[in-house]
Amino acid sequence: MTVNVKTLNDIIAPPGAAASALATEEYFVNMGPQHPIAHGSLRLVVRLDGETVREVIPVPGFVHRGIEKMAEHLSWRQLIHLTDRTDYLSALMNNWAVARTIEQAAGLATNDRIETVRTIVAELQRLQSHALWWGVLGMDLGAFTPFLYGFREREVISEIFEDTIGARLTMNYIQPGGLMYDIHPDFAQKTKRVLAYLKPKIDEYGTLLSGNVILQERLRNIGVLPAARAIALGCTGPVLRASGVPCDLRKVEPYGVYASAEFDVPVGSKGDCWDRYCVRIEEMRQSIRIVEQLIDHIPEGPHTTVKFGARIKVPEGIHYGQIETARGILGVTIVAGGKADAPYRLHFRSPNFNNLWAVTELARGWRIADIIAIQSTLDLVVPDIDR
Amino acid sequence: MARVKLTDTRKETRTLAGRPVPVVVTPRFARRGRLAVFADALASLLAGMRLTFGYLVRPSTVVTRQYPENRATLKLPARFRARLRLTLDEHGYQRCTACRLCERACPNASIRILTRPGALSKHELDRYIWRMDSCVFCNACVQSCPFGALEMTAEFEHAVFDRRLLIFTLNRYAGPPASVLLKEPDEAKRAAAMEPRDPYGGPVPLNGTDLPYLKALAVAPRPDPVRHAAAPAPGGQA
Amino acid sequence: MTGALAAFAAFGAAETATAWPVKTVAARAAEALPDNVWLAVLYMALALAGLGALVSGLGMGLIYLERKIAAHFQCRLGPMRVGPHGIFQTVADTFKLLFKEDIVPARADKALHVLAPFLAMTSTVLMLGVIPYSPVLQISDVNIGVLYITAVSGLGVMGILLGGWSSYNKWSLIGAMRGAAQIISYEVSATLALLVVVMFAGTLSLSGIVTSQAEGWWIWRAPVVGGIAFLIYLTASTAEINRTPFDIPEGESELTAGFHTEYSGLRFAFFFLAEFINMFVVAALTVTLFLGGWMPFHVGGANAFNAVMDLVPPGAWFLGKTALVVFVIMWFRWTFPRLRVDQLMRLEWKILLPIGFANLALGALAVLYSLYFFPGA
Amino acid sequence: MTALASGIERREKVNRPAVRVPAERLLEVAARLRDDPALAFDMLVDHAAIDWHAENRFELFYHLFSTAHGHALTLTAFVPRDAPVVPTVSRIWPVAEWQEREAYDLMGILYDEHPDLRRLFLEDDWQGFPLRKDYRDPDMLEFQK
Amino acid sequence: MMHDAALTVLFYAFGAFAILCALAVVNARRLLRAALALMFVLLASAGLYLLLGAEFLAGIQVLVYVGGIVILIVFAVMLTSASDLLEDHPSLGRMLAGAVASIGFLAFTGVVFARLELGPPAPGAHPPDDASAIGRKLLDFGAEGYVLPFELVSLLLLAAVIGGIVVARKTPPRHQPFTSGGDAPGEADIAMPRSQRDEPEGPHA
Amino acid sequence: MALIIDTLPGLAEKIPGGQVLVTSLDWLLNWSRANSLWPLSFGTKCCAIEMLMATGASHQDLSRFGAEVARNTPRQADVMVIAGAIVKKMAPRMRMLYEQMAEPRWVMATGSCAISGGPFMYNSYHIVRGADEVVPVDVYVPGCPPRPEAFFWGLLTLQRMIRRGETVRAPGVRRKPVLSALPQGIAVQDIRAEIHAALEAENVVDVENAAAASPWHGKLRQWMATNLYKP
Repeated sequence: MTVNVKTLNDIIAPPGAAASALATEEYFVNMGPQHPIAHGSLRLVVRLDGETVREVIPVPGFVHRGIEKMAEHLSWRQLIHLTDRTDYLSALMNNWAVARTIEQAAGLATNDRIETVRTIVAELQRLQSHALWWGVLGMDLGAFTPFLYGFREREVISEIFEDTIGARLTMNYIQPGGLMYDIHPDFAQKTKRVLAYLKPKIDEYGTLLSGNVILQERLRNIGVLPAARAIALGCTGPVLRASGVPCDLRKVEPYGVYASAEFDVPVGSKGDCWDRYCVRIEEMRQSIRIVEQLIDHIPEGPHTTVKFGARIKVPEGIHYGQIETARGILGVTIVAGGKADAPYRLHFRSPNFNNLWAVTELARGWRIADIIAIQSTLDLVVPDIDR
Repeated sequence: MARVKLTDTRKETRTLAGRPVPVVVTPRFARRGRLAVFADALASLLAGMRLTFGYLVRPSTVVTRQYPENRATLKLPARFRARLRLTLDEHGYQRCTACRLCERACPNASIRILTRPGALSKHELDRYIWRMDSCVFCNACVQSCPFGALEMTAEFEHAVFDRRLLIFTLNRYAGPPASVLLKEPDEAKRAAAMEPRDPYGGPVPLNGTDLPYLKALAVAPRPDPVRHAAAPAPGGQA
Repeated sequence: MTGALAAFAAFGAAETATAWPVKTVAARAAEALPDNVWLAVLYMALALAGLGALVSGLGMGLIYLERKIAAHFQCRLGPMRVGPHGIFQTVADTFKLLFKEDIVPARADKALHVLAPFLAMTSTVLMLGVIPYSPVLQISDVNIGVLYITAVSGLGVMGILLGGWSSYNKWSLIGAMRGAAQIISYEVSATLALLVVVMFAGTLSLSGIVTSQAEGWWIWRAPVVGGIAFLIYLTASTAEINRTPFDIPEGESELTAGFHTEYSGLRFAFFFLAEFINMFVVAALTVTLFLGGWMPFHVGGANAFNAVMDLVPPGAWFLGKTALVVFVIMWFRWTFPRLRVDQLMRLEWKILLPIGFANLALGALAVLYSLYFFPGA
Repeated sequence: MTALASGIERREKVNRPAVRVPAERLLEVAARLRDDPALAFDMLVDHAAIDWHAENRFELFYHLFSTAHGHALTLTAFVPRDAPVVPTVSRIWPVAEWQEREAYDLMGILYDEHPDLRRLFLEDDWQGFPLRKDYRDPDMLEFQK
Repeated sequence: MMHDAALTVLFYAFGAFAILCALAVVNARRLLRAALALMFVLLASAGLYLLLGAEFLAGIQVLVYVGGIVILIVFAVMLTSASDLLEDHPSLGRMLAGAVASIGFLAFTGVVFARLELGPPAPGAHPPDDASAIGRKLLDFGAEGYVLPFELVSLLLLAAVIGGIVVARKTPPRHQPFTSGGDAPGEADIAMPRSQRDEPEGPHA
Repeated sequence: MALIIDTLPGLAEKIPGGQVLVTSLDWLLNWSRANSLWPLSFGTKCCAIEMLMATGASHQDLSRFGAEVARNTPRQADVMVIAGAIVKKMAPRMRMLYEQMAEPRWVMATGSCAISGGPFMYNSYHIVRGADEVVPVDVYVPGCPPRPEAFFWGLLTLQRMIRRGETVRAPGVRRKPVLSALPQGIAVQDIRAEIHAALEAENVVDVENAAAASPWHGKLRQWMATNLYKP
């Protein structure tokens, strides 16, 4: 039995390929690792025929830091900070995914206040993440102004986080058994103010970008991902929902206080870039709806149920937990050895990792410019892919 | 305005995994005449231009905070984490007892506590070394401290030309904590026990590897690195 | 083919009697030449110096303006820290680029790489020379002005093509090919729109076209035709100067920086400057052709009204109108996303070109049957 | 689960339904899991490997999910450490192609008949598989609490 | 006086530049440089036309030859290959053949020029130099007019354009923007979620 | 332009008043460079959001410094803003980008990851512990990630450095503040008082004045004369 292991060169420059410059119509270009299209640092090797894409070979790993290996050396509490640095745009949701898995495994209980606050900050972050995505999509498609509008909204939400959490990006806020701090006294009031500010802004997005004929033509019918294919490729989150599958963990296996909140799952009908765009815009509205329902009813209680110094005992075994982040299902597999205050093995099922590979299918046959539309609507965060 | 309005959503209930899931189906494009499409296209462009123009002519929409100019009035959130400090009590004595809980809580060894035998106590703080260059500002040290000796402050202006300057000695003096000092009634003895420390004191490392104090932490390369031997070579191994 | 069309447009051209004292610098120099050679030389030197000052001043001014306007579109302030409100920002940028290392990639075609930015710049500067800024401020009034403009703007393409090709970089090459294809395509539409005005004015000379608008600007004097031609010209020339939404040759998110990816320092500055001055040229041409150039807003016969309008000097009219068009082009850029390359081509060949042809035919009919305002003038 | 043939047993200590299959029967079981309409595990949520160094074997786990029924299952299989070869399931779940590449890259699991078995994150000439417990890297600073 | 002297200097300058660039066209080893040199030849001859007072011709020369033909050549060169396209050193036979051909051509031109009588044009035979006169001639139906050749040429060009489109068109475009169609009905069916199917509930995790 | 900078000053200094000319040229050079720092966005990770995007966004507005012209091609960039972790796979690419930048070029390392490897300093097999192992870094902006304001502070620091920096008399020689210029042999503690004072004052060590006021004046002068302005 022989297993053939290849290298990238076998694909790009297979031995024996014609070396003649005049004989080839197709050529390779490198998008990335430092290319404006590569949000972060992803390398796309693109085989082109003129402007038409023949093949896309993603080469990740330019921010591979070995987080899974590092986690094996860190205690249950310490490894939370690593999750901030995978999908940094949904850091709180990542925190929550790991914290929740540890809580489930170790049998730690939380209270309603903790869960409500977690839900609120997670939804705020989803809003923030989508606002940023919207702006970056605009920039990718050549409109710089939406980028700044998107960031303007992000900044407004960041202010809430700065007050309560004390950080803008790498939160480390949701910890096993509780929260790092209790919410800031102004939290509810400020959040309501921000929501009131955001609602008309989302309509503005419609005027500026969504309604724009150029954007619509750049997105409509581009990169169609049928539902069956999306499932087979393991896509989750807005990408899967845009294909028409209402798969949202917040509904399918509700965590936090999502069960008590009333909201709809936005789904698309075709699975093209336009649907992915609309689903995210609609998700922003739904997030606002969720937060509005919860913000006035944060129950009283302590902000943590486990003392910081207390040792968390996770029983031996494989523990899997998952959460719906802004980009899809983040699954955390914890393999506990039983005794040590550290995981024996930690594995992240990152939503971006699976969504990335849809590029290879979606971009084929389109133009260079469409890769950008496709990649932008997949909303990839590269450090989450690389881990 | 355009061929599709984002608010034209349709509510439905679908089932997934045996549960009803209320969904909003996002809008698709309507079939329109060629001329209507053209008119819509123009209208959509104009609508966008109107929006941006509205921002241009309303200076009140400018949200920029002018940082270096607004330094005097800049108010940062109290919880913002940008610099670690050792707190002092009301007498100006440090609270840190050199118990090393923070050192243990730190996920990437950015804190190193050096102790020495003291005159008033068996064991007292010599240097509290904090590596700002590698700190992740996760607040674990502050949370772990049972004495409230640590705090994160929002000072953020620390840009330097040399990385070595990001390694601080946090304690103002080497010596026992307030709890011990206050037991000693003699002022002179107290003062003698407090040897001043400078933030930039001590030789500082460039790379994390050549800091003598930190050597104990870094279990540097094992004697026989098996990296090249044990792994099966990539390519055609059974 | 466009040349033949121009000939067609020139058909029926008549000497336009002008009430305005148009006197170009070249004309003064020619006048002075037999008597006083040095005066002629002085005139030419002044013209050249003026052109140089115009290029640098305009370039820096426009870049500063663009940055400020962009900033305010986006709820921010723009350059603030170099001089009051950052007015010296582009000065700093210019000197920085001047003192920066010029890199020619090792495998580049050195001669062409060096030449390309100058070609791009030359075509722009050549165009500045024939624009009538005011009745007395025009360097040379070529009697085939419109044809000259069309011909010279074609040279700029060579700059882009050679710059992209000589860089030995795939992104540059793709950008250059895109740019050339785009510019050549849109030139057709732009020319078609130009021809409408040439037909109405009955002259190819730019100052002739301006004076032909003494009774009213072509955009409204030639009822629908003028408006459509104006829109086509604005769109097509925005595409010709590679501005968003047509900035495909340097589409930042796709091609890193397009044809000038490998350019640095002074030579990059030339491309950069050429882009902005091109914007001015396009705006100035739009104004000259459709909005009356330096001609105040006149309504044929309404002499009292016209007299009031004449109080504002023609140079100010020209500047004001040009600034407006420049602003509109900037406005486009800071509002719209970028088109895809095939959509761009489709827009040109399937939408603008047919409309342009139909418009030209309509215009011909209008000229033939004098179906425009104040035909007697 | 009991309907499947022998050799398949319950994997204990997993917080969701889990079965262990012999590595050589992996493909057959996987195909059945996907195609059986009552099971219909159409999504491979996650796949990775655990290095049980002390026991000298790797454990591969496959988290499955059925979007039709909403049920989940974890499939695990042991492979010996010195010959970590398993059949690829990338023909059953296309996403496995990349998840397996990751497992190859970091853990050194070799997937038989994998269409494109390459390093994923690390450079092609990287030596060793870093997630293995006995991996040592001379550049790596280690500290253990 | 000054004027004429300046014109003479300019004439020789343009002429010399044209000849130099023409030499560069045949001698350049890179095709693209040759194309560029060709562009300068054409520009220099446009300059000569200007000196002769034929402004319209000069304009058309630049527009058509520089703006059209040269760019076409450059396009063709670039599309053939992205490499730097060095010409081979010609073989001896080719060089000989080239020498014979050019000497023959030179002799022929010499003979032709020797027979011509060069001198100032006759007063009546001056070609029309302003655009409107050219326009009139082009669209003149009379014996002096060129309307037939003009129309023939435009037909020819049209045929060439259509032929070019036919040759260049490879595949029909997949996506038609700016069309009236919405999403075709039934397309959404492809994306019918599997969860929509009525299937018995399975065991839960 | 190499001509202007390399040859001209030598000639100009000889003519009467040449000194003034060269000095004002120095001033112009450094002023224009300091005020026109076009960043090359080298963002790999979270810091990219804060350093390269949030700073440019409306609330912070990098364009106030004239630095919003983010170039995607290294040829046109002046300062490489390294935002995020550098791993072994990226390091050669980063070096290449740095080498493709046109002189004069500066590098800012922002955030713990770029400064030292930060969160991934230990136990990571793929991290490069500090961008300065790959490219020379001029300014370090600590934080994880730093606030956008902290980035501005870093930018101001860099600007101050540039203003005092280059001179046409010695092209290519960068005048850096004392600490960077210190040889490895001199322990920091030896001059910590001076450094401390200077840091308190404006976070920049003024080469001339700080050295002149210190007992280390002679030693430092000598060292600078031998090392810094070496032809």
